[in-house]
Amino acid sequence: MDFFDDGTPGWYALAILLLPLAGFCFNAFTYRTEFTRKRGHIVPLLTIGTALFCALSIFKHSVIDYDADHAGGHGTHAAAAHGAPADGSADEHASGGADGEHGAARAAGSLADPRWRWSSKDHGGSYRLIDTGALRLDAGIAIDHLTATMLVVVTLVAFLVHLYSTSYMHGDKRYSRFFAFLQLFSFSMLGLILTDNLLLLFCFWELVGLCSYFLIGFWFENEDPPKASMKAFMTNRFGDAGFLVGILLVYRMFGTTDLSEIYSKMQAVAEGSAAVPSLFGWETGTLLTVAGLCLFMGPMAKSAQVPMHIWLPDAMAGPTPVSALIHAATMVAAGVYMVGRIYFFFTPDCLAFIAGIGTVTALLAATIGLVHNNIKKVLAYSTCSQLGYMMLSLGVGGYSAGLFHLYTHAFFKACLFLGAGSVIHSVHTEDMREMGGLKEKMPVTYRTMLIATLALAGVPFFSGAFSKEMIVEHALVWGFGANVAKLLPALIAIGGGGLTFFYMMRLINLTFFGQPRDHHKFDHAHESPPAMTIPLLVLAFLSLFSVGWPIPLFGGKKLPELLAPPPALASIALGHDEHHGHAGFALAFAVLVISCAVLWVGYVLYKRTYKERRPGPEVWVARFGGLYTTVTNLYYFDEFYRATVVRLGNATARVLAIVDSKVLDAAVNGVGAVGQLVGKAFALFDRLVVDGLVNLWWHLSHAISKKLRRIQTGNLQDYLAFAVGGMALVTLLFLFLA
Amino acid sequence: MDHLAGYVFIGAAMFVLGVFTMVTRRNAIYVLMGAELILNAAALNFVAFARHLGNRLDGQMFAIFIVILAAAEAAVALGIVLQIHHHFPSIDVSKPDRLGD
Amino acid sequence: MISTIDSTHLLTWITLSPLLGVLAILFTPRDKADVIKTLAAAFTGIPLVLAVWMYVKFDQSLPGYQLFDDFAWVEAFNIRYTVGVDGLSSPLVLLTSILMFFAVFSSWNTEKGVKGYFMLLLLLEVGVNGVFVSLDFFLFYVYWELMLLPMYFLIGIWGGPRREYAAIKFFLYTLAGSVLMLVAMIAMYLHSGATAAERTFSLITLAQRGQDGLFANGPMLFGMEFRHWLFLFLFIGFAIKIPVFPFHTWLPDAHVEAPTAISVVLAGILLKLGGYGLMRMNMSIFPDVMWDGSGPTAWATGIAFLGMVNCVYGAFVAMAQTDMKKLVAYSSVAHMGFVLLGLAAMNQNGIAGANLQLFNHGTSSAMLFLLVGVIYDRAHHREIARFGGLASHLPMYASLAFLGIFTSLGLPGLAGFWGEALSLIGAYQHFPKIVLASTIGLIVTAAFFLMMIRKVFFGPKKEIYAGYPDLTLREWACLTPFGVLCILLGVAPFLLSDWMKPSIDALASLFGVKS
Amino acid sequence: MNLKDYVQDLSRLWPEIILSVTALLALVCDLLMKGKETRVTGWVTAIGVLFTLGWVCRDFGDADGTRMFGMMVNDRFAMFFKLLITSGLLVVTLLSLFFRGLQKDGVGEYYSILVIAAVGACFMVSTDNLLLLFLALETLSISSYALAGFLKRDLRSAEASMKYLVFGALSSGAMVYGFSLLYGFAGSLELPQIAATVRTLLHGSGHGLDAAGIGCAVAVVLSLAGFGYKVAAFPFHFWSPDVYEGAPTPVTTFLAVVSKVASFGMILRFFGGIPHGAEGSAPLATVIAAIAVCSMTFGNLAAMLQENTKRLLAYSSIAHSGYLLAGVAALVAPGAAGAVAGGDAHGHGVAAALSAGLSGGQAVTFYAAAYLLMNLGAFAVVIYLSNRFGAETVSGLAGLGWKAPIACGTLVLFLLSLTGIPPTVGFVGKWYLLQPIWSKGLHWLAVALVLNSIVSLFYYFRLARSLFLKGEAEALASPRKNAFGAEIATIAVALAVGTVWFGVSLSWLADLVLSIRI
Repeated sequence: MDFFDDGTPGWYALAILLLPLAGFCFNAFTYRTEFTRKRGHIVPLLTIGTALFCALSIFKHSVIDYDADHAGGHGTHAAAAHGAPADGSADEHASGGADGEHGAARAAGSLADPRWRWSSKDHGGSYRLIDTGALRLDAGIAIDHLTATMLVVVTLVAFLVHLYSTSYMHGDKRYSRFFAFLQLFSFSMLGLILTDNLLLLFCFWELVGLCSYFLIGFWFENEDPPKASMKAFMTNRFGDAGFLVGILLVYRMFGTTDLSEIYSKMQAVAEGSAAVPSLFGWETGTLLTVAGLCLFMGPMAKSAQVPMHIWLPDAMAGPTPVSALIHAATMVAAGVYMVGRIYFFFTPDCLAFIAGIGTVTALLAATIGLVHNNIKKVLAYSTCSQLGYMMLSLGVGGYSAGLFHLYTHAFFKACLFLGAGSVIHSVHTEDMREMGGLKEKMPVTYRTMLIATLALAGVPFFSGAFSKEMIVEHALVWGFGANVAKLLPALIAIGGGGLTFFYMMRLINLTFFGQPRDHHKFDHAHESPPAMTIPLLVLAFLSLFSVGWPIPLFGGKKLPELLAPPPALASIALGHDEHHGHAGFALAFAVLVISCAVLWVGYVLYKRTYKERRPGPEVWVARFGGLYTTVTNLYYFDEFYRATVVRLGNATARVLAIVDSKVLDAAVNGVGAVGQLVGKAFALFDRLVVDGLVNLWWHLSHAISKKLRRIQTGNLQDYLAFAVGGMALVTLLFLFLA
Repeated sequence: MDHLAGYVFIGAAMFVLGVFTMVTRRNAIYVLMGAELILNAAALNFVAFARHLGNRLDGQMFAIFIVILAAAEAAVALGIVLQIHHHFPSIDVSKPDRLGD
Repeated sequence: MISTIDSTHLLTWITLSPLLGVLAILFTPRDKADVIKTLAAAFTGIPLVLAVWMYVKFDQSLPGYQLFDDFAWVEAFNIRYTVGVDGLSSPLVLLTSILMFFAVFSSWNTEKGVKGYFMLLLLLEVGVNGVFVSLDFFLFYVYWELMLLPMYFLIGIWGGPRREYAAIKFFLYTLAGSVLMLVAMIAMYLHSGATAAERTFSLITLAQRGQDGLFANGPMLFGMEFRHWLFLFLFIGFAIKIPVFPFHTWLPDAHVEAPTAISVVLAGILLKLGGYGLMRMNMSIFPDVMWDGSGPTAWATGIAFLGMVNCVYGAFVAMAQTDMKKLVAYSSVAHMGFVLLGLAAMNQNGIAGANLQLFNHGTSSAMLFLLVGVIYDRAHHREIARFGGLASHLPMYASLAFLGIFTSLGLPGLAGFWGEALSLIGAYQHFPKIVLASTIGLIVTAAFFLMMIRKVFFGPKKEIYAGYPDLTLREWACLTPFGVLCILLGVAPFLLSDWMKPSIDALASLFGVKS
Repeated sequence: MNLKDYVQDLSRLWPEIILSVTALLALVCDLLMKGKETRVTGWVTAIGVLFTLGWVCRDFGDADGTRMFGMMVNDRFAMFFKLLITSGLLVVTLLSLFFRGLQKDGVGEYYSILVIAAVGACFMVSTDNLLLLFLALETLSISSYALAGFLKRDLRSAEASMKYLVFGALSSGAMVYGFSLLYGFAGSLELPQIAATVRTLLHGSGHGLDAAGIGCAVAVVLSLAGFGYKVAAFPFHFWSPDVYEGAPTPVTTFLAVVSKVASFGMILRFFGGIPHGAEGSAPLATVIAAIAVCSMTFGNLAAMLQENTKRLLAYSSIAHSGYLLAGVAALVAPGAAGAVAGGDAHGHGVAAALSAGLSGGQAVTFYAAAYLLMNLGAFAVVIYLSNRFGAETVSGLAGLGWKAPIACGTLVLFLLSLTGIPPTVGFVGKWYLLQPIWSKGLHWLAVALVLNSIVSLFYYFRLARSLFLKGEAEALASPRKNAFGAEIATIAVALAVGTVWFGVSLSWLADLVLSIRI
């Protein structure tokens, strides 16, 4: 088979996938040895480093070289990429005629995906997991530009986080286990990226959730992490249930879960040469929308979109490197990645929903970020907000913009988290009110975090600016000419920039500027060791000299241009094939100006509040007390869940009743309580009714038995009388019958 | 002519009286007499039917054997009644009720 | 019909060799406990080795039964000793042999009535394996009932405080099911031919004649069709074993009171008999009751509905439990709901899912019960609320527990996922709404398991548990194989599904699925 | 009939003759021993019974259905029941030998009465004449009255025998009155003719009964009362719990097993002539089925709370009478034997019916054999436990399983068999019974029967629970010396082997039962 031939990404992809797994196994099986206990980071570092190398090779092979060779345009690539059909040497696990089908489908229509794509199945490289006859699950690897870029981002951040952790987690009693889980996470995340099958994607999806669960709960002796981890898993389980139902719908419609097969089937639907089997009597459009919405439930939970964002801030109970890797750069972005991966599948209605959710998330999370005092939680809400931006972008058709923001965000947010980790490591607190004045003591941390902050806020010439402006452009193009509501995403995207700048500068201010507010902690503060600062520097560099620059490496193109969207098959199938106009230079310039203005407003507000204190933050708080309380209480999401699920009947009254109560336990505990309640009710039912029936029967027969025994009086003449009576009765019965 | 109906009627009456005696009388001797009545009702029937069917021997034989068996039964019964009288100084059949639920 | 007789009588040996063990132990003096235990291990080891050999010998490409052994038993009634396996039964034979072998090891600490205990355990293995290999209804029934008595005593003598109640409850429930099965068996036998010579108990022939519509023209009885009565009686018999709501209440009692090894056998194997019976009897002999030629009938829908109720109800009730073992027991109820869902789907995915679920639940629930047993041996209680921080005290134990729990809650990549996913995928074809409702069960299942993890394994250390030793070698040896199976069958489910596929295709083809 | 024929016929009566001689020998032996050394008498009896048993086995194949003395039939049916009676008698004799209560002097005539009762039983199953049937039945009954009251010093024994006697007098009186009416209707004492008359008069074709029909129905019901009393069927069972409890346990065993089995032989003789081809009597079948269901339900429910083991087994035997009567109902019900009711898809005809399956009579015959085995076994262990531990109540059995595992283990097996769980003969019996019941269309009866077997599990396994589920420490009773534990246990084990053997090795039994035409 040519899977392992030179010049294909096969080997590399496999290495990327399996090396972290091997690292996990090594650490898991040797955890008792002295080496692993003390030097548990060595093997993981090696594997993830190699994976990074492989990812870069694939990136070079697939993106840089390819694009250099095919600078002519997108449309003609497909045939070339698939020019070499699989030869007959495919082993028994190969998907027999599938590639022929693909080829035909691709050549046939104009709806073919014009993007570069490498599928291991075309080269006989697949692993048949299961084959029931109706469902054949071949695990294969599919790489396109999206994937290749994502691989680099994930392996790079993962590598840096591994490196950072050697210092951050130093001395922890479960040191080697931490690395084991990091490795398992890397494996799952990379699998999620590489797989070409929706069901397998779901599998890895759950696996990353599992790793997240264990890593959030890593310090399970403490009170919060177990609760937070359970909350995270359960919230995601809700989303995953929807995801699974979506997969069931997709399978029912297309009879497959293979992404490329789904693509070609959708193609046929778009061309009108095939129909979707109906369900519940719905039309194709409704069915596709419902399926899309179900599928989107997964990303909604995983990417912490309102209203399923509640788990992410709590997840900060995990070690900070974990927050950086999983809850900022990679796993939470998996939702965005997944939406990008099946982008062709979403109908316009579905996309509008995604945009709406993204918008709400972007705004709500940003406002909470304004008031929170926990450094990690501010960053967590910021992550939420940025993920909202990405969803918004995807929803409004900004495919490349959204994914591009994913990449840039991964770097600067990881940098921020690692920087926060560095601060926490140094002052042993997460409360920003106990920090301050650390600028001098921690120069590297301060500088790198500042760069990342500027990138996050979207200050021009930092990476975030590129992606954010593209998002705003797309949102504007989407909203223009339609009703005002459709303009909201654009407005909020713009306004959100100001908010972002404000809360990030507040974070920097509280942490690094001013006078130290806790001298004891301040005195012990120190700059972190190189193992922690080097990742910071690398990530800051990437935030600064972003991939957003048109650099020669990409044949003179910007990265986002390589991430061309697939044809919107669902829209085409529904006859909505409307091409949004492309943002022109003028628009781009206008957006730039407006954004700068908003940023400036944000900066001025920040400066007036915190630098010049006219008025100071206290005044603002006093002035907008109600609003402030609402926001500090995180918009009462947790309470809302508790209230709605706990007391369905008088939900409103309950919400009002707890307005003044402090932040309570997690929503999942609320759900848990309901579950417990229902469970208890059921258990009661079990005991009273189901068992009761049995026991009733038992008691009844006992009672009858007791009664029956009475006729056995012991008195002979009673017996005789009964017998004679019996005779009479039998005679009567006889005569009655005859 | 034969008077079958009459015999059968008398037999039936004896049977019913016998049963009634057995069920209601407490004295063991009366009870046993009730049993005799029942047996004799059957014997009467047999003889009557035998005659009705043409002076058949089998029915008459049956009647004779019933009488013989009644005697045997009475012998055993009296023995048992004596025992009862020994244990419970009475021949009231409803007295012994140690056994029973 | 029966093409070739297996000259080695492999299945007969697998089934009956524990009987030799029973005899051997019978003649061992009561006070030689170690000898008795070794004998028990040896005589459960023999079927295990033979079952592995069966796995090797079994031709996975053939749809029908294989490895026949057959001779006349009662010629007057055409009762035959016919055994044979296909892709549905042979994995379960292997599972039984594995579980039984480890059940002996996990009960190594038994001190009370050792002799009786291991004799009954071996007798139980005869019954279970016998049911799986029987191809004659009469033989099937005999083996089916043979399991009752050992189980009654194993729970009743060696069980927990309420063991007497649990034992008789188990016995009564199962007997109630099986007497109805007996009636159905006799009715089917009498209906299977006009003369005594034509009548048969052969499951192969009955299935053949049933599929040809033999039972479709029976009389109406009390306003319901003959075949529906038969189907109902058989279904109740198997439903009690599975157990299906509302026949499930024997299960938590039996599981909680039974000693660890017996809980393992109960959950790991005995529940499987119900699902297996549904396939072998109800679906194979009465396909037309569940499938009307174009779609599922009300009966199939009813079964799917019961499956959904099992999933949701079982999960919710599990959530309310405070006893670890009871929680695991109710989780079994929830899990077996997927088997029903998959079977009601009557297509390749559904049946494959159900069968995978049968096997995988066998390993994962066995593992969970073993794990509960391990901690019970140390703490002498199973109250979830009283534990905490065990992950710090017993790291090895905790790791294996996590593996078992996550397998059980259907985490992808571990064995439990495939059964659930395929059952749902299969059932979705016919019963989308019911499947939607069952996803609630998925969520709640995760909730109660995580709650258990949080309360038992996480949290601050508790001093009372500080002195507990981690897994002993014996416990480790008992648990690891199941852990390996959980992972192996998670990443390579084809090992099982390929084995079953021809038989599943054959079964699905009765319901309009072309393979 | 000349002398030669007489001698010829007598030669077919060897079992009865040998039994009678044994009874005489037992009396003589007792006289010789001057009332001491009762056990010698017992052993003499046992040898005589064993000899009879051998003779029955020897002659089994020769039974060709010839009539003897114009009153008896020498067929396999009779032989089979004689086999059951004599083997049952043998076990009862041995149990009597080892029973503590009979270990005293002056009980020598016990054995001869026992054997005479068995002689009556043998005649009862082989006659087809009402007169002889009546005589045989009374021989059995009167002997049984004497046996029940045999422990003269025991108050309960006396009470038992009195109740038995008075109840028996009423019932057999009613029966013989019914016989007289039947004689009047049929004009004959021959059972086949009587059966034919009953079939004609009780056709149950839906037009109601004429005057003769009503009379016949009354006659049949009165006869049923007698039979019902003999087999302790509801509502004629009242004597049985009290008598079973009060009588010496071996006598209880005899009454519950041998006497009952023989009575079912008689019932089969009586009703066996009613079905003819596909004809039968539906109302009669329903009446018998009703009695059957009442018996089994009553027996099982009443047994649930019993403390006394013998009483518990008494109620159990009432229930088993119900099961057996269900088979009788299947026998007299119209419809081709073995055919599926209403299932005409395969063209059942009379020819098919003849070759088709098991009849109700055969099923009852087999179940009687099964009943004999398992109930003898159960009583043997009850005697064992009372002998060795003085335990006669359910709670008194607590923990004894650990002290006497073998005997108690066999008891569990017998209980399993009584419940009807494979691999025991009791299961095969139930399965035999259900076949004709179902094929004659009495589906409700079949379901009632199996549901009843679930109820029976309750109380059977109360015994098992007491024996084994209670700890050894809970055993209050300590073993006595000289309790003949080993001897009785050997008997129990032998019966247990039989219970399992006939539960597994079915082929031989199936062929044997199918070769009996009833």
